[in-house]
Amino acid sequence: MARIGVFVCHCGENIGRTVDCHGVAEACKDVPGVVHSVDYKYMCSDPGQQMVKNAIAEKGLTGVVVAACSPHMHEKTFRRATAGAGLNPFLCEMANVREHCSWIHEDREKATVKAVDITKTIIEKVKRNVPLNTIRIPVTRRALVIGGGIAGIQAALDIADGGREVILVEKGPSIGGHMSQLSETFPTLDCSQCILTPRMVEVYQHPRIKLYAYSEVESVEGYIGNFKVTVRRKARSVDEDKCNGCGACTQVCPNKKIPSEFDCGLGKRTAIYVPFPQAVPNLPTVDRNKCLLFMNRAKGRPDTCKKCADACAKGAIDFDQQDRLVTEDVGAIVVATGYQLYTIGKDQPKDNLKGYGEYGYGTIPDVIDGLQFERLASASGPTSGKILRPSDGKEPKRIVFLQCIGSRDPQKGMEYCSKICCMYVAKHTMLYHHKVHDGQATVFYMDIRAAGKGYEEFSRRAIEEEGAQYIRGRVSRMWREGDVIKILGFDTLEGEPIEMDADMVVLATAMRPQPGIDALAQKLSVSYDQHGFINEAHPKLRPVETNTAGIFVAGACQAPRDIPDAVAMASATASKVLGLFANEMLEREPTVACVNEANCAGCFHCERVCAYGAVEHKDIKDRAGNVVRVIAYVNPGVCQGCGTCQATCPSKSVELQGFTDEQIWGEIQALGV
Amino acid sequence: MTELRELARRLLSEGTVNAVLGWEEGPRGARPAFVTTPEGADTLIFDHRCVHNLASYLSPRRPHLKRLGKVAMVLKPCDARAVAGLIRETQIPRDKVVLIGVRCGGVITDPDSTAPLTEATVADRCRGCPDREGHLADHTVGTAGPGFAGPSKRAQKIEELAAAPAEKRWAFWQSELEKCVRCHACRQVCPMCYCDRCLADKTQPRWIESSPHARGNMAWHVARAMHLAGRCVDCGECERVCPEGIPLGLITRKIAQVVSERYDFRPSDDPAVPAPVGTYRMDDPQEFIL
Amino acid sequence: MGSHEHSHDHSGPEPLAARVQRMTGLNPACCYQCGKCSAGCPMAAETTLRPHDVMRLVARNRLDKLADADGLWLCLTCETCTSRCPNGCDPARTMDALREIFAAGKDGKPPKAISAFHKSFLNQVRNHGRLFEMGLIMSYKLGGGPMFADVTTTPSVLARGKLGLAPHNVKGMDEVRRIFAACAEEEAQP
Amino acid sequence: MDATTPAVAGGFEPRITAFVCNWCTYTGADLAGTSRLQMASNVRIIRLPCTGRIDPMFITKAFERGADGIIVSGCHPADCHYNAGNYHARRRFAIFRELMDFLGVDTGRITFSWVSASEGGKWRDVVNDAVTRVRALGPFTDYRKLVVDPVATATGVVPPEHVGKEVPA
Repeated sequence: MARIGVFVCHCGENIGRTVDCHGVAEACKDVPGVVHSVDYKYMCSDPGQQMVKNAIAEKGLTGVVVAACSPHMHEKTFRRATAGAGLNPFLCEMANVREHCSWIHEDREKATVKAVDITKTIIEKVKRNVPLNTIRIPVTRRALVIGGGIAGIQAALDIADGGREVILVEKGPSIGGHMSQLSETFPTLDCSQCILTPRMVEVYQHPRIKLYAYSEVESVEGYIGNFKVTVRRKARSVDEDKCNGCGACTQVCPNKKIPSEFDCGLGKRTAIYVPFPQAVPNLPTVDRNKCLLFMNRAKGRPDTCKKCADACAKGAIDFDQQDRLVTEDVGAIVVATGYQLYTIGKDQPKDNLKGYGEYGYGTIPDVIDGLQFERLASASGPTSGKILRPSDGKEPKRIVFLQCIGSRDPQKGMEYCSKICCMYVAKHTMLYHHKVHDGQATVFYMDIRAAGKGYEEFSRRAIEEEGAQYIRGRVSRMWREGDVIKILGFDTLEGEPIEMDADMVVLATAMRPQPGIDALAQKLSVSYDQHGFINEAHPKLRPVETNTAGIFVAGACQAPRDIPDAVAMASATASKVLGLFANEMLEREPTVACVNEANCAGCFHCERVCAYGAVEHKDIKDRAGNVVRVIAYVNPGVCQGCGTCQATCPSKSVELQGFTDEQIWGEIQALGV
Repeated sequence: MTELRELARRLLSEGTVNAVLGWEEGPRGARPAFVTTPEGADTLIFDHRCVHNLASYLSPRRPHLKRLGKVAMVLKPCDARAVAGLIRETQIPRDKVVLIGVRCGGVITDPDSTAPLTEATVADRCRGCPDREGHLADHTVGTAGPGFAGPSKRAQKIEELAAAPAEKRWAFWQSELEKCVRCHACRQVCPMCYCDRCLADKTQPRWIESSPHARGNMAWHVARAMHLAGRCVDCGECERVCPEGIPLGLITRKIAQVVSERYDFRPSDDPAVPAPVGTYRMDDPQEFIL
Repeated sequence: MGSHEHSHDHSGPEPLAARVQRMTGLNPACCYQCGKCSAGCPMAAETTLRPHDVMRLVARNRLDKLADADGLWLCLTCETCTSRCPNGCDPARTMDALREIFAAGKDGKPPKAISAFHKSFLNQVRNHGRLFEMGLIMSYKLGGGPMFADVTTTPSVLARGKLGLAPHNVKGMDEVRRIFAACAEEEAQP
Repeated sequence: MDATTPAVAGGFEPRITAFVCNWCTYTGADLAGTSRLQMASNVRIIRLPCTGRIDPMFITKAFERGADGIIVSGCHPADCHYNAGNYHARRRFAIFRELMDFLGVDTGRITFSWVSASEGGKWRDVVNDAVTRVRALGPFTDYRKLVVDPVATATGVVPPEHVGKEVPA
């Protein structure tokens, strides 16, 4: 038989003014199972908590109801007090008669009636509470970082410097990400590679970082503290242990006309290649789609070209190398897969994007995107840092930048702002004016969003001191006449259409998450928005956590981010990971689902609705060891306690602890006439 | 029919299966049959009186078949949806059953009827049914009639009810549901109701009062409708077996309409197609939410 | 970093913004079109070009559009715009510079009546060291001002002695002449 | 006065049971409290972790127990603390609502809303709207009348001692 104690708090005047607290305590005395019901001015005070503890000891309470403020306020306080008196803390619940009653009603009579109702529902709930124990799970104190751009590099270094091992997985042949492609960085105009490459080398040399470049995450199993990750190490066709990075192989490769990904198609590379001189690891990779030997093999012809293998003094070229799968145990995962630009070319239909035919991207050679401009401006780029237009290699004297291409455009692109374009366009105009002294840069913009330290000053400098012409308005159409690009726009400040000529046009295209982010997110059971950006657990208060415990997010895979943002997020994930790794075991609230094995029919509706992949299949065997039934099992380490499974279960064979059907039923009964 | 019998005989004599589940002629019309010998295959029939959904025999709640070993089942196109549902919901492994599809042009309502299959006698669920054969089947036999296009009487009744004021609908359903004796035949016959222990039998807490009175009846039929939402294969068995003649098909059909209109979903005979309840789209309509 | 000289187009005439910057020492590119100047301008409701419009047109090298507009000439030079500007743009000084450019006559002319008024006004000051209203009226109307406007009010104004018939020169006419000479000399310099 | 009956000074006061999620609507209702937003006192909140946890059975049971109206409220789309509980609830209750309508229950009695943790004002409006609407619809005696006595149900005559009484065992 339940022995419930009810403690009604006046909260000074806060509750007492509109609720007859003594009356509530008296009314609750008549509820079956209530053996103790009192009111007090401040239940959360030390004497108030002592009242609870004393009553538990003296009256042998089996449950505690504190009618006071919101459980979000003081549930922890009173559960601690309850535990202090030797009663299981989960036998204590709060009835919210302040936020949900005294503060929102003026009529004392009505408020008192409601307070009694509220308290009675919780009394009925607590009668059906059972003791629960905090869940303790062991933690593997190693982290996986997915993505080797600046965010991934920063996260890996911070975690490794914090004393924990890190596996860094990078899809491409080298780490460095988009930042390695940039010329200078806003708002300081320091050289991107100069600040990045030391960090890349640090990653490579760090004793606690294991770098898997040219690798991808194949599958992820497990849960917070206990992930098992399979990584596909794609075949480079080069033996990493033998290669000394001399580069002789790339010199002799006959196929030299392959558009370089690193140079955004503006430069060329060979079929066996190192993407850029500072690549880490400094290993060549054979592009099997472009290598003559592999192209011949695909057609069933014998191997002819082996020039790279012949040139290699170390015998490191291995045309028969296969992909390898390696498995790693980790306790936490940082997702830092970065971004791609809205490509205005032919691959749009796949993504349901309509593209921008009106700008002639892909047909007019001198219409390029922001990253291509970075490569033109970069000293390591295809033009050695000279601004030369792709069509005829001439220096453009009139250059036009279009902002918000694909951004803030729900019709053809993304409704969001890509955040970095205002700044990098301002930077581009400066780089251009520094390099082409008699040139004129013009920018079409909608707003200038320069929110960041030194950002507004930077963009004003581009206009006020460096002479960039800013025209507010979007461009309607561009076409080519001779070697001139005609631009039709509108100057909304002057209220007039504008027709102007340009020698080159740079489109500041929208930032989008990397292709394949959805597949990765599904492997990780983390949610992503309609654009594919990974959802954070809370936009304000948990910005680098995902809703899946133990998985964190950094950089532009979460939303458009610039370098300072990405680095700050990465360091934040590192602090979260190191916090998680501070103890060998981690503790979780026991609000998790639990399957009634006798009743479960094994329909796995629960599995379908579980957003966390917490439901597993469990074999029920007879004495001979034959599987007689397969039923659901909820892994308490993974379950987050939403209870969707229970509402979905047709036979109610899964129960959410702390919110069982019995408890809810009790509450509904209590409200009955 | 010869084709069906020959196939069944072959499967049994070759030992591919230990039993064939189909229909035979019984004293009161067509009835389900378990055939375990090659000779027995000659008793198998299939015609417009074979209304029973045999898929419910595959449900793990009915272990009879399982004890016989591997079985073959004769399958109407509509029954294929039920089998697909059981596969989808992990109740039977696909490789544990051989499916003999029969081409179908509609059935009548009562297996004991001698009436021919006509526009007047055809079961309401067959009106407008586009499926002449089940895609899930391993073998497909027979020939199909053209099917029936005529207007569905249930759909008309649903429209009529929808047009009436809420009090009229309430009165209609109260008068129907008060007849329910809670025999649970609707549950027993339903191929998609396979829980070992039904919610209606649970006592802690008792969401659904078990004795036959208006309140418990309401709760039961609401629960049943919700559990079948997006899962009901419209085999019509619940309504056929109801001893009180409650038009249960109206409820399941109504829910199927809702699911079809809101989520563009029709019960599929492809086990890989997920049911609409248990999945979602971020842009699902939510006009009813403030 | 000081003002960074840009002459982007060597072949064509000097851009207006550069010209204004040379005349005023102010950078028209500093205007970020917040409109606070026009919000405070007492003449904003009367003109088609408000101070921020003028700033924008200077930055965009739109001499043509500025030449057609009345705003420059209706400006009272009260300098509210300048005192309000958050970015130190000084629209009042900019408009002064533009008036100078147009008054010079090469890039378009001020509206006839306004020009006549300005000239008459300055002539009065040049000749008398102060304003001689009757002289101003005569000179303005003969120079192109609206001939018969306000004529009907003249008798009553005269009757109450509000309009002197003869000019009164100030004492320091020599100084006035020297000021005008100095200005003319400065203007003559390239 | 029976403390569990809402005050009935001058007319019918509806009893409304609200099933709300812990993270958005419950917190939004907390915010309404801390902001001292005054609202009708007819609503009793039952806190659940997520709208995904809310079973249609809760609603039928609440009606059986005498509720005149129901509110179900949770996180806006894409805001669910548990990623997708609200999406599952949205489908479940879209169907449930149509079923109720088909069975003749006035859907004005069942309110669904998304109220975020920052929408204290919206919660007040949802509460006041629901109370006004249900007050206009009157007491939900139709459902409460569904009693255990088969004679009463068959004849439609409900013995007064049965009205609103618990089912005898």
